[in-house]
Amino acid sequence: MGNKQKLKFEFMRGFVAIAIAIAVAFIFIFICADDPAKALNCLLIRPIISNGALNVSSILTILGRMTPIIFTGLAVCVMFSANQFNLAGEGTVMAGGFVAALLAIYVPMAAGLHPVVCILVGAVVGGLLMLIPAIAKVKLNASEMVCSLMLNYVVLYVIMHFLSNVFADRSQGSTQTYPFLETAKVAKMVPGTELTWGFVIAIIATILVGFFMYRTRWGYTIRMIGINESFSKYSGMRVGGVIVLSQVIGGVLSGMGGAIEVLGRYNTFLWKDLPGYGWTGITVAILAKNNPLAIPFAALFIAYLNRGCELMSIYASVPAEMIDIIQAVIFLFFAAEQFMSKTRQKMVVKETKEELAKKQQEAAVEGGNA
Amino acid sequence: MADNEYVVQMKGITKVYPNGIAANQGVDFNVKRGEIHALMGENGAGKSTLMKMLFGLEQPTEGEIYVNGEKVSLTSPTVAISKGIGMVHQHFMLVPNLTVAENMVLGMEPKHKGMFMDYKKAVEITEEYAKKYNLHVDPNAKVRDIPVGMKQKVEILKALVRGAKILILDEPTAVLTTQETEELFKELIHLKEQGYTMIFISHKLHEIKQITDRLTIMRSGKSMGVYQTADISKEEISRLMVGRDVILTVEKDQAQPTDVVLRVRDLEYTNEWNKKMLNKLSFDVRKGEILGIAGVEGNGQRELVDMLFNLNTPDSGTATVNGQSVIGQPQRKIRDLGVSLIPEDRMTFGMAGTATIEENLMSDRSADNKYNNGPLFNMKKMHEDSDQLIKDYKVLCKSRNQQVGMLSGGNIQKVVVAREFSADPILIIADQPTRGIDVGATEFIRKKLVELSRAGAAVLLVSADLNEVMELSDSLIIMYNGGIAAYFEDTTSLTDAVMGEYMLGLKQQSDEEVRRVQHGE
Amino acid sequence: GCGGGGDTTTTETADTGDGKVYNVCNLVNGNLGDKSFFDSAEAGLKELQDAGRITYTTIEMGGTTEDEAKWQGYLDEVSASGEYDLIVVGTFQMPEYLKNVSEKYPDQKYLIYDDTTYELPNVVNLSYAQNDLGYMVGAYAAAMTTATDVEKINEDAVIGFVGGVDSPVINDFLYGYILGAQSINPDIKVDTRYIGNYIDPAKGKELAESMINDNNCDIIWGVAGNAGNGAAEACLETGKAYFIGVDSDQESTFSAEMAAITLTSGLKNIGDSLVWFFDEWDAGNEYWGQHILIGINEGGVGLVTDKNYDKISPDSVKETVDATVAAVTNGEVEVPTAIGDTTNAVVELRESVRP
Amino acid sequence: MLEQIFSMIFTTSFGYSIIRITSPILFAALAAVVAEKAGVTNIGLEGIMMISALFGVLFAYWTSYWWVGVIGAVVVGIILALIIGIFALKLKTDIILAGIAINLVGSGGTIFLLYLFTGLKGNTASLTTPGMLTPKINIPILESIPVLGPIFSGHSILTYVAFILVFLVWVLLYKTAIGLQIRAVGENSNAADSVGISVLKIQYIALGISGALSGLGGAYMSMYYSQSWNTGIVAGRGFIALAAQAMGQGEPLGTMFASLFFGFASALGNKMEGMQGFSSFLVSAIPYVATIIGLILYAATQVRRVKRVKNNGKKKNAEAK
Ligand SMILES: Nc1ncnc2c1ncn2[C@@H]1O[C@H](COP(=O)(O)OP(=O)(O)OP(=O)(O)O)[C@@H](O)[C@H]1O
Ligand SMILES: Nc1ncnc2c1ncn2[C@@H]1O[C@H](COP(=O)(O)OP(=O)(O)OP(=O)(O)O)[C@@H](O)[C@H]1O
Ligand SMILES: [Mg+2]
Ligand SMILES: [Mg+2]
Repeated sequence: MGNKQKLKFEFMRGFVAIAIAIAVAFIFIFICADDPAKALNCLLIRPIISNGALNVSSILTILGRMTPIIFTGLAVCVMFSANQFNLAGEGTVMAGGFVAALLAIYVPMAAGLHPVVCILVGAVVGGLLMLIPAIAKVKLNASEMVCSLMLNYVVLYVIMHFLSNVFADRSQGSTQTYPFLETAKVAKMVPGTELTWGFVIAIIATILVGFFMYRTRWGYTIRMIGINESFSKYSGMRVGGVIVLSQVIGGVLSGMGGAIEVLGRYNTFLWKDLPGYGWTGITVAILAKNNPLAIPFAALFIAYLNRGCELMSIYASVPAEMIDIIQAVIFLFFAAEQFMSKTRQKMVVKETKEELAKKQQEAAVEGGNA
Repeated sequence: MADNEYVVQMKGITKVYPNGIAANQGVDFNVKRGEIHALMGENGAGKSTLMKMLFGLEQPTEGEIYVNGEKVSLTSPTVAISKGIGMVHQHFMLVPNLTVAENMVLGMEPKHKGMFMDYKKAVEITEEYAKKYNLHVDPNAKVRDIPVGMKQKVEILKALVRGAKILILDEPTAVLTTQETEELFKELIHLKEQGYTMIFISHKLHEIKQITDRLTIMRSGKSMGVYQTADISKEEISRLMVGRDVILTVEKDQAQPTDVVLRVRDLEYTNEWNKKMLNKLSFDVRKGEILGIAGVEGNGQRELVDMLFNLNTPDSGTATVNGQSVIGQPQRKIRDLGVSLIPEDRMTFGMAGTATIEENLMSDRSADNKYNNGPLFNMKKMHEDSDQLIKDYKVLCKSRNQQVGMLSGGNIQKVVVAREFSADPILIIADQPTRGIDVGATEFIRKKLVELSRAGAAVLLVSADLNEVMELSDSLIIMYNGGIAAYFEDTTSLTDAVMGEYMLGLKQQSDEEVRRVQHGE
Repeated sequence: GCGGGGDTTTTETADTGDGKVYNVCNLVNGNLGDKSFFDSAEAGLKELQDAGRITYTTIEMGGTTEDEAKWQGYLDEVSASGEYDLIVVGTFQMPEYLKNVSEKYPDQKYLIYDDTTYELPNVVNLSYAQNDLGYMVGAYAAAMTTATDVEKINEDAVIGFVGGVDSPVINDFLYGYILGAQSINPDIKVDTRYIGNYIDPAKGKELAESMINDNNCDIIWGVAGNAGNGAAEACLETGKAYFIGVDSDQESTFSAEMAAITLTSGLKNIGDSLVWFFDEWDAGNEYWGQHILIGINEGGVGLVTDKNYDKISPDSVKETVDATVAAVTNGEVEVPTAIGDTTNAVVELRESVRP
Repeated sequence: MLEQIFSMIFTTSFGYSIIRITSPILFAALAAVVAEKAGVTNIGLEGIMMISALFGVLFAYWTSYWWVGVIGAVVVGIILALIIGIFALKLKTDIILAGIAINLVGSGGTIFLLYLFTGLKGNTASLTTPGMLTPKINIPILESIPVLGPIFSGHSILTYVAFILVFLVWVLLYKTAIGLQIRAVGENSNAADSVGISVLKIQYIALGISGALSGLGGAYMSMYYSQSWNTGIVAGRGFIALAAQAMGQGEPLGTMFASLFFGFASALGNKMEGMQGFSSFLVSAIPYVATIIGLILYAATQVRRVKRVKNNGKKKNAEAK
């Protein structure tokens, strides 16, 4: 299929997938909502348009919510590209956020510099943590998936220990740190909204990762290893090192995402649970088919959906938990490669035949001329 | 409209793959009862595709299939098997961790009490069929431990035990030695006498001439006609296949070998299963010569190549390239010494299937200064060089951005060769460089190999194809049991028969004779 | 419909006298079904709605960290809608978000329960003396654990506490619990263990069983939401201990077997306090900008004293408890709080009384 | 301190506790073993357990028979696994994503489903009656043997099922026709396909078995261990099961030992939680740290073993000379 055709098909397929998911959602909505039409309006339209006008605040909210999952999505994208099923995004987001928070509280710095240092250190911590599953994989062939899954819990409890027993602001009712120094916060792009400059950093990171993966030798090596490790080794690539590198980069990105989220959204560190962005990042990366440049769009999709469900629970009294079911349905259909494969096949056959016929005609003409 | 002369009739078959490749375009294909029918054609001509549809692995986009005069819809291998069709795939369809007997009965397991597997019975069945068809196998051995020849027999038995009367053999001889091939042919004739029908795919013309009755030739997804094998010459077949005359022998002038490039001394290796695979192996390869290594597969050739490229480490011994050791060195360093390798298993080592042709061509040089501006790739230079390579090596493709995995086998090999030969190697290790590749591509690769050696590269050629080693090599080693059985300084007067005796261990040159391969020192 | 718990009954309800029918939004920063404060608040609002005094909508925002990122969004959206006379939120996790919207929407009225962080002009804070509550439960448990006449009670003076997470709110209960127990028996041992979350009853069960089997605990207070129920099961399974519930009267929500080994529950009557609040509002008493501590006197906290408590406890124990309650009520005893206690004295205390 | 730990470990209740903690993980780990043998990574175990735990309780409640509940949980487990199967195998949704989708339904969707079916929020404690819980079994002779009795007798019937299943899964995989096909499909699906085995069917069967096993794990959680269902009840056990499967090299027996190892670490953590001076948070991390260390040590011994086998071979050769 030509690229244009392919795009057309993918577009159609995505559309039908969403339509099916919405149909399923509609069944639930119909059971639950007093006013199904209103609920659907909340889910689909209200996130961007309300009362006939652009819903600016909601749009900014969506953009703000995209920020952390762009980072985790990129992280997963790099790691999965190297065929490393590392699931420690959760832990590294939390660790990056925590360490950045500590710097934001205890180490005074100049205003412009402070968040930068916090974010960078958060990134480094994320990267260092990833060394554990990465090195265990490269040196001992221990499953990085399982190792990273367990690592998440270890990170959670160790942070909880330090948060509760060492860094807690005991004057507060909930377990949280002292407030960040004002200099350390990631500034809002639009005051009074959830949108911070972190979003811009996320977009820059997307472009950088895109360049890294497709325009540098390291990204190239990561991709080749992901496709065929034996081939990469035979070609003289440093396979072990690059496998570690891919996961460290994953850790750096998610650590950075955690730091930006914590310093951008909150005034103190108050996470008492794994933040969930790691898992969402996996979804984002898979929806983006591991293409860094598609990550923001996948993130937008998820954030939009979330916002829609949120509005549905506010205005149409559809329980927010239904979101999980609707999301599950959308993921399942949206990511189904073979979904509508018959239609695709028909399109392909038609096109190929046309092409062949054209060639034959040309050949005939040429033959006639000769 | 039962036409009883034919057991298989495929009419107007068209197959369009999801990637838009029309692998078959209106192909008619008929096989008579009790014949051995050859299916020939270049890589990518559509042979395997046609056969996969006959075995129910793929569905035709258009066309009809009749088996024994009855129109059938072969929706899965199960249906095909029930119609008496069996297929021996070129790439083994065996489960390595199961035993031969388990592989034999897979999918039709004998059971007791309705669900428990009756392993004893499985062994009995295996033995019974092995005896009946005179195809000797060891029922209790794990498939991963048995030699390729036996694997091939297991594959044939697997088809027979399922009641196949029509056997599709997709390049069954590609991995077999001459002796094994002869043995196989005897069996096929034997089967033919018992009334079996066979469809035989091979790229080796003499084999086709030897055992088939009729042949169908395919080119670019279309049938080029059906011929009586006896009535058509090898040259005619080649011409029909590639659409032009092919010179089957490579012209080469006398080698002028100079300094030693690769020096291997006392290499020893014992594998995981405690078998000695390399036994005090010593030899030299000199600049400007092609040293061939012949031998029955499994006599240490693969291990030798693995050691030279550090895909494995020997127990002892040395190997140096221009005086620098390659043992245990990272591949990067080995390549920097000027070593290139055409790997035997190109699917595993030679390419990254879903990457583009360009990305595959650049795999060994992506870090070169030439292709990098600081941290970023110099895309322009990459595009230029890839396009040049694609042109020089006649890789048939739409563009450098096409996925390598979508190319046919021969073109994939050309990509590998283009990369390896363009790295300015001083030593080329070519392991089965033309296996399973059509005549056109074979000719091209052989020519290139000679060209490079005459231009000053040292070439170590490992091949199971006796014609190939004899034709290309300036001098030749025969390996047996991990050691050197014979060394021939000059290959011009060598015959199959003489080599066979050494290959099978019936004869062994004296130490002194063998030591002639160590030049100087 | 099955809308998030509180049916948005927009149907006309009988107007009770001159009172206005308020439209209330109950934002739950977790999920209902905790059998604790969210459910209690919900029950209070339901009661008000049934009485025709309010209409309300409950929105569950979810309690995970990923959900937390959305809480502000919910609050903003609900405040901006301007549909509600009062927006109710709860817990120590909310004040920061509440502060943001209360400043942005100065005309909107808010109520936050179980928090004391800020004083904001359009917000009422309700808080509960859970340390007092802990003190009473502790006194009761300490008195009971040596009442060997009662079945299952051994002579060792050891009681248990299964907490959700080692955090100020939980430790506030614990603080009172230990001090209350010590007021009865200075040598009492208290085995404190935390589950690490509020969702894993199985782990609560394992912890409680270890407390019972290894340290002879015969009374265990479970303060861990759903996960605390695991402790009750451990008491039931071993047959060697009693359970004390928390927040709501768990005895009446349990199955018969579990109820049988539940002595009492420490109540935190958030629902009642909301009813009280509307009573006051209707009566013209407004508390915007104020902190209201709801203690024993106001019926905000208390012990369940009917059912098993009455049946099982010996009279001497009841007398002891009554005396303690009286002492706390009339201010004779002042129970310190773990919330905002920067010295972290509760942890030292906890470690010093381990068996 | 060590003394205190030892005095707690050498009690029968400690042994009993290990077995009880291990059981649900073992169910799920065996589920992972079967799926993985057929070449399917079922990361949705956690979600399947959550959902089947809920329906186990509901079925038991509706019928007031515990065994109907167990069967219900198993059936729901199978259905969910097949949903993963249909999407991952037939429609080619990424298998990890399909698993995540099910986990999503397990964590949030269940709250909604519970409400849809019962009007309850958060948990089912108020539904529980003794007839709904899987019974405990005292094993006649064993019961009266000192030490062994209190450790091994008196567990839920499902606990015994879990350990018996270790054997049954082994029999299934290595002694039956379907097991042979499962292994063949997992190792080389093309080969299986070429002999007329329907790869899809076998993978569905393996996934179905995996769903049934995790359904049992779910039933264990809600119908015995916690005696009711509540939000988040499985609390990561489905993920730990994946670790156990990896640590046990995908073999039933090895996986059982890996699960027991995790059970041991958890039980130890529970004891330490009650001792002076331990941070409750760090104690909670013990089982996970232990799993990582176990995984790494195991991998290290594997690496060494390969080397040793080779060295032995060489030595023998040297001797032969
Ligand atoms: N599964 C597939 N999907 C897409 N394209 C395919 C597939 N299988 C084969 N092709 C393409 O179809 C064409 C015909 O391939 P086929 O395998 O039939 O060739 P062949 O004659 O068997 O060649 P060879 O001699 O190399 O085996 C080739 O261009 C090949 O790339
Ligand atoms: N799924 C696929 N998508 C695209 N191309 C494919 C696919 N499967 C096979 N091909 C290509 O089709 C060609 C023929 O594939 P096939 O599996 O028939 O191998 P084969 O006939 O044994 O090839 P050869 O003769 O070269 O060894 C190969 O070049 C392969 O790369
Ligand atoms: Mg082929
Ligand atoms: Mg006592």
